[in-house]
Amino acid sequence: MKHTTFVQLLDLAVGAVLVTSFAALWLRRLATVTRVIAIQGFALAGVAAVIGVYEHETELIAVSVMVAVLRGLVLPGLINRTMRDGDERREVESLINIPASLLAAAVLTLVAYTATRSVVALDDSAQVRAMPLGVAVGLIGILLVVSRRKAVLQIIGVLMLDNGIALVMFLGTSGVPLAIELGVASDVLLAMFILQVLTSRIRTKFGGTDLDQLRELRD
Amino acid sequence: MNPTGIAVALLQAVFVIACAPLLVGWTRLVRARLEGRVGAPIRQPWRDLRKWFVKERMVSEHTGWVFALAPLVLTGSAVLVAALVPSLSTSSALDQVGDLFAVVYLLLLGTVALSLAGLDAGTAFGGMGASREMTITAIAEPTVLVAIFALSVSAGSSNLGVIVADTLSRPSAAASPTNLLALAALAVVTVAETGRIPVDNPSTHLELTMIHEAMTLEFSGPDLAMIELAAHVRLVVFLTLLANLFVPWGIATTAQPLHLLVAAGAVLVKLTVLATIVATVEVFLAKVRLFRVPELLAASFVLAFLAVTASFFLA
Amino acid sequence: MLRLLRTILRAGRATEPGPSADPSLVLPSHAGRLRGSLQVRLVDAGSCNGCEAEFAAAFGPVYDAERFGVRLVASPRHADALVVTGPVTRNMAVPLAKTWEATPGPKLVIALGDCAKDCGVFAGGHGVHGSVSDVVPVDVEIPGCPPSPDVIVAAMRRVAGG
Amino acid sequence: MNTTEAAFIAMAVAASAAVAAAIVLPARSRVVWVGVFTALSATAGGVASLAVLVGGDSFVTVIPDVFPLGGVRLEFDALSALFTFGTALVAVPAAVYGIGYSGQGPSSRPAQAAWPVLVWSVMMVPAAGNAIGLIALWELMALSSTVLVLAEHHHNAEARRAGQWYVAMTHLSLLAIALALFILVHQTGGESFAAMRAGAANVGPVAASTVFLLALVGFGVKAGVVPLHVWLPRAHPEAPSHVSALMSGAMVKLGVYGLLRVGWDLLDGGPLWWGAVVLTVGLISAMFGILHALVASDLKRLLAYSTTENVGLIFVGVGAAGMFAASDNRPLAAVALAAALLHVLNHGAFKGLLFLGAGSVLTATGTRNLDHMGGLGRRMPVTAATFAIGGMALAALPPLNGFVSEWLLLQSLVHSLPSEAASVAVAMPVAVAVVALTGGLAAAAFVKAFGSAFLAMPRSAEAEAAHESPFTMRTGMIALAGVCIALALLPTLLANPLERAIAPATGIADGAPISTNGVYVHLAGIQAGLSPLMLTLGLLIGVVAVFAVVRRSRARSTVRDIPPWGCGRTLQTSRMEYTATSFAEPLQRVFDDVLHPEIDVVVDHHTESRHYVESIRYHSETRDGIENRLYEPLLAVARRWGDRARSVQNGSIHRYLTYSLVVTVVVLLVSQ
Repeated sequence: MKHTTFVQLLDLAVGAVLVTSFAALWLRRLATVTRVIAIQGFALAGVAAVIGVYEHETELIAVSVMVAVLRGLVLPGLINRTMRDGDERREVESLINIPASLLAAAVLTLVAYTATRSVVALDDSAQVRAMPLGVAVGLIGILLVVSRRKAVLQIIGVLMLDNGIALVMFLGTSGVPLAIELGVASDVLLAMFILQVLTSRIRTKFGGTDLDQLRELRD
Repeated sequence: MNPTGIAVALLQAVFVIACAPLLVGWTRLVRARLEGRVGAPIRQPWRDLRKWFVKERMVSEHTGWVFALAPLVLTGSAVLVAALVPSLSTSSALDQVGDLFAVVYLLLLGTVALSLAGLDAGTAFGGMGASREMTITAIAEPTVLVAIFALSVSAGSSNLGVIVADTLSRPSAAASPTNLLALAALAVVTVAETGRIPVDNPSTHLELTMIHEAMTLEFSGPDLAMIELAAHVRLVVFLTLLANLFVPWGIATTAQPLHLLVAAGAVLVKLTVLATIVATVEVFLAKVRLFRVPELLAASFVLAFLAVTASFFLA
Repeated sequence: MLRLLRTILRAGRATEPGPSADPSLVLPSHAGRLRGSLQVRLVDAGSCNGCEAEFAAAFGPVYDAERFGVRLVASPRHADALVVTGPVTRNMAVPLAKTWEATPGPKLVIALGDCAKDCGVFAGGHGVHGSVSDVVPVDVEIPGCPPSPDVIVAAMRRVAGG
Repeated sequence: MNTTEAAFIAMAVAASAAVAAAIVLPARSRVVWVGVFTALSATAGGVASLAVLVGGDSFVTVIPDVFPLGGVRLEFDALSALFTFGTALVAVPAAVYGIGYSGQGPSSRPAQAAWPVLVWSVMMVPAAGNAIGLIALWELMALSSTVLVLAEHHHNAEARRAGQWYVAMTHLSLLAIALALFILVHQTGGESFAAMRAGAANVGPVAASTVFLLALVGFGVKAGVVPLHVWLPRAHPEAPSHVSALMSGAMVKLGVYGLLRVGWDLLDGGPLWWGAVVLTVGLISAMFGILHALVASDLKRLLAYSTTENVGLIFVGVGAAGMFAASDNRPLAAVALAAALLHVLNHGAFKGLLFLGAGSVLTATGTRNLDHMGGLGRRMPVTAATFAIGGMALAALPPLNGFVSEWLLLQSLVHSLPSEAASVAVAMPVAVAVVALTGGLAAAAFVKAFGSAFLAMPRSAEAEAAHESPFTMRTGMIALAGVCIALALLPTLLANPLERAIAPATGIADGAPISTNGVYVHLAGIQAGLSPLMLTLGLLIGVVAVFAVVRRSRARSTVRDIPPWGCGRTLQTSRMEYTATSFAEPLQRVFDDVLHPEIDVVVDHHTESRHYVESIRYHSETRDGIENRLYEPLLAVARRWGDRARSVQNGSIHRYLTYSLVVTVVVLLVSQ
C-alpha cells in the first residue's frame, strides 16, 4: 500500500469522523443522531484499519474490527434501546440554538489546532498532522454534553468524546496494544450501562429526561 | 530570726493592738469636740470591746464555717500586719519575712474574709456591703501598689525596714515630690480602705448607705468585738504606715529598751496628729456618693502614678 | 470650709452639765455587767415621732448622752438595749418580737414615753395591738409625752451604770 | 537508659494501655481503668520531668522515619521539663477525678479514648525536638481535645458551636506555627532545634521578626491571649470538667512554652519591641479577661475568662523579661522569667482545682449558673473547702501559691525603674497598675464565685438537693489542693529547678534569680525578701492567739439556728440574697464603658392600675467585646463572599459541564 494512498485514505477516514461530529451537532432528530454516531464509530475503525494495514500491524487490524463492532453496532444499539421505552418527543432540545452550536464547534476546532501546535511540530507524518482533529472531536463531544437538554444526547456526547480520544490514540501512537484497547472498550461499555440506567431512573422520577428538572434537588 | 527580733515584733503587735482602740476613741473625741459635744472618753472603745466579749454569740441558721472563721482570719491578719509594720523599730525579725506588698495583700485577705462572711449571712445588707467593699478595694488596689512602687524606687527595695532606713539616712528625700505625692495617694487610700467619711460613714444607721458596717450587721458578742478590734487595728496600721514611711524620725533602729520607749513616744505623737486630721476631715467633708468614689480613687491613682514618674525623671 | 471653722470656734462647747443617773429606776439583775458601755437600738413601734425627736435631742450637742458611754447602733445584734417608742401597732407586733429575739443577751427593753408604757392617747385605737409590755418584757419605763431629753439622758446614764 | 528515657517509655505504654482499655472494656469498668492508666502515664511524665529538673540529666533521642519526611526528634531539657511537670501536677488528680466524673458524664468510647491521648500529647509537646515533631504532637493534641470538647454535643448544641470555634481557631494557630517553623527551617537550614540554634545567627532581623510574630499569633491562640482568646470561654465550659481542668491548667501553657522556645531559645532573643509587644498583649489580656470573668455568672465561663487573665499575667512576666534582657538588665530578666514560670505551675494547680470544683458542683446541681446555686458549702463541704483554697490562690491571697508568684512578678516589675530605656520607664508603672487592678478584681471575682455558689441559702431546688460528689472526685480535688498548699509553702524548693528551667532561654537567662536558705526567698540583685512559710506561720499564730483570747472570755453561751437579722421581716427567703449578677453590678457599672453590658429591666404592672408593679425582671448580659467588634465583621465578610460564591452552584447540570469545558479549553491554551 503506497504512502500516498495511505495518506489519502487516512485523511478521508479522519475527515469522516470530524464531519459526523459536526452532523451530530446539527441534526434535530435523535434517531438520525444515533445513526451518525454509529457512522463515526465505523469511520474510527476505518482509521485504525488503514494505519494497521499500512504498518502491517495485524494486532491493530484486530483492534479496528473490535472498534467497528463496539462503537458502530453495540453502543448505538444501546442508545436506541434507551430511547425506545421513552414516549417523549424525539426532538433535540438544546440550550443554545443550532447555529450557535456549530459556531462553537468551529471555535473549539481552532482551539484544538492551537493547543496541539507544539505536538504537530514534532513530526510531520500524516497521522500526527491529523491529530488536532481528534482533539477537536473530543471537545465537540464535551460541547454536545454541555449544550443539550436530553440525557440521551449527553450519552452520545460522552461517546463522541471517547471516540475523539480513541482517534488521538490511534494517530498519536503507532497503534495501541490490544489489552489497552480492551480496557478502554470495557470502560466505555460500563459507562454506557450506567448512563442508560440513570436515564431510565430520571425518566421514572421526572417523567422526562430533561436535566433541568434536576434543579429542584438543590437545597 | 534572733530572739530579740521576735521580741520586738511581738512588742510592736501588742503596742499597736493596745493603742488602736484608744486612738479611735481619740478620733471620736476630737470629732465630738468639733461638733460642740463633750463626747465619750478615750477608753470608751475598750469598754465597748470588753462588754461585747461577754455578750451572747448569735449564729444564724444558714451560715457555715465561713461565718465562724472570718472574724478570726480578719483579726489574725490584722495582728500579723501590726507585727510586720515598723511602728517601734526597724530591727524586727519579720523584716525579711514580709514586705510592703505582703502587708497590702494581708489586708486584702482580711477584707475578702469579711466580705465572704457578709455574703454568708444571706441577708440583703450583707451582700450589698460585701459587693461595695470589694468594688472599692479592687479599685483602690492599683493606687496602693503604684504608691509602693514610687517609694521602693527611691529606696531601692520594697522592704519596710529599708524604706524607713533610706528616708532616715536622706532627710531631704522626705520632702521630695515622690514622697509627697505618694503620701497624698496613700492618704486617700487609707480613708477608702478603713471606711472613713468621704468614702463610707462608720457611724451611720441607714443600712443602704453602709459599706463596711453592712457586713458586720450579722455579728454579735465576741465575733463583733474581734471585727471592731480588727477595724481599729487596720486604721492604726494604715496611719503608722503613713507616719513611719514618710516621717520616720524617732523610730528605733536597734532593740534597746530606751530607743523603743522614745520610738513609742514619737509614734504616738505622730499617730495622734494623724488621728486628729482624720477626725477634722470627717467633720468638714460630707460622704461622697458611692459611684463618685471610683473617681476619687482614680484621682489618687493619678497622684501615685505621678509619684512614680517623678521618682524616675527627677531622681 | 472657713465659715464652718469660724462657727465652730465661736460656738465653743454647747453641752450643758448632764443630769445625774436617775436613782429611782430599778434594773434587772442581769443588767449589771454593762459598766459604762451601752449600745442602743431604737425601735419605732408606731410612735407619733414626738419621742423620736426628744430621743434624738438627747444625743445632740446640748444633752450629749454619748459622753456617758451610750451609742446608737444599726443592728439589734450589736445592741444591749432596745428603746421602743409608741404603742405597738398591729403591723409592728411581729417585727418588734423578731427584733427582741435578734438581740443577744444580756438585753434590756426601755419603753420610752407614755404610749409605750400604756398606749397613752392611742389606747383602744383600731390599729393598736397593745402596749410594749404585751409583746416583749419591758425593764425600764420612761414616762412623759414626750419625755424631755434630760429625763432620757438620766435614765440612759442609770442603765449604763455610769 | 537514664530515668528520663525509662519514664518516657512508661508514659507511652501507660497511655496506650488506657486507650486500649477505653476501646475494649464495657462502660462501667472502662472509666475506672482509663482513669488509672492515665494517672500512671501522667505520673511517669512527672517523674521524667523531675528527673530532669532536679536530677539535672537531659534526654535527646531520634525516632527515625516515623513520617515520610523524616524522624521525630525528642529533646527534653529543663524548660520543657518544667511545663511537663506542670501538666503532670494537674493531670494526675484530674485523671483520678475523671473516674468519678465520667461515671455520670461522658463515658462514651471516643471520649474515654481521647482523654489519655490528650494527656500524653500535652506532656509530649514540650519534649518535641524538631519542627515535624512539634507540629505532629500539636495536631494530635488539638484533635484529641476537639473530640473531648465535643464529647457532650448530642444533648448540648452549645458544645457543637464551641467545637466549631475551637477547631477553627486551633487550626489557625497550627497554620501560623507551621509557617513560622518552616521559615525558620528555611533560614537556618536545620530541621531539628539544635540545628536551628546553630544556624540562628544567619537569620536576618526581618525574617526573625516575622517568625516571632507568626509564633506569637500561633502560640497566642493556644494560650488564649486577648485578640485570639475567643474560643477559650466557649470551649472550656463545654468540655467535661476534668478535661477543661487539664486544658486550662496545662494545655494553655504550651502557648507560653512555644513562644519562649521559638522567641528566646531558637531565635536567641530579639530587639526591645518583642518584649514590649508581649507585655502589651499580656496587660490587655489580663485586664480584659478579669473584667469579663467578673460579670460572667456561668461558673466555668468565669474560670475560663480568668485563665485568659492569668495567661496575660504570664505574658507580662515573659514580656518584661524580654524587655529587660534587650536593655541588658539580665539579672532582673531572670527574675521576671522565674516569676512567669512559677506562675505557670501555680496557675496550673489552682485553676485545675477550681475547674474540678466547678465540675463537682455541676454534677451535684446540674447547673453552671451561679445565680441558681447557693448554700452548697453546707451540702458539699469538701468541694467548698477545696474551691476556697483554689479561689484564694486565684485571688493571690497570702497564704497560698498565687501570692508567691504575683509577689515575684511585682518585684521584677518594681525594680526595673532606674533603667535608661525610656520605653521601660513608661511601661513598668502601667504594668504595675494593671497587675494590681487585675489582682484586686480577681479577689472580687473569687468572693463572687465562692460567695454565690457555696454560701447562704440555696436559690434553686437543684441546689437544695445537692449532695457531696463521689470518693474519686473528692480525692482528686484534695490532692490538687495539697499541691497548691505545697507550692505555696515551699517555693524555696523550686529555686534551683527554676534556675535550670531558665537556662535554655538563652535570650534571657544568666545567673540564679532566686537564692534561698530553705525558709527565706532572696532575689539576686534586689533587696527583697519573702518567706511564705513564715508568713503562713505568723498568720496561724495570729489566728490561734485571737481564738484563744476569745474562747477564754466567752462566758455566755452561743445561740444557734435563729433567723438572720433582716429588719424584723416576717419571712427571710433566699430571694433576698445577693446573687452573682447583683454582686457584680457595681463593678459592671464602674467599667461599663469597657464592657458595654446589655441590661434590660422588664416591669409589668397590674392590669388594674399602673401604680402597682406585679413583677420586675432584671437581665444583664455582657457579650464578649472583642468578639462582636472584631470577629463578627470578619465573619460577615466571609459569609458575604460565601453567598456570592454559592451563586455559582445553581443546580443546573449544564452549567457545571460548561465549567469543565471552559477549564479544559483554558488548560489546553495555557499549557503551550
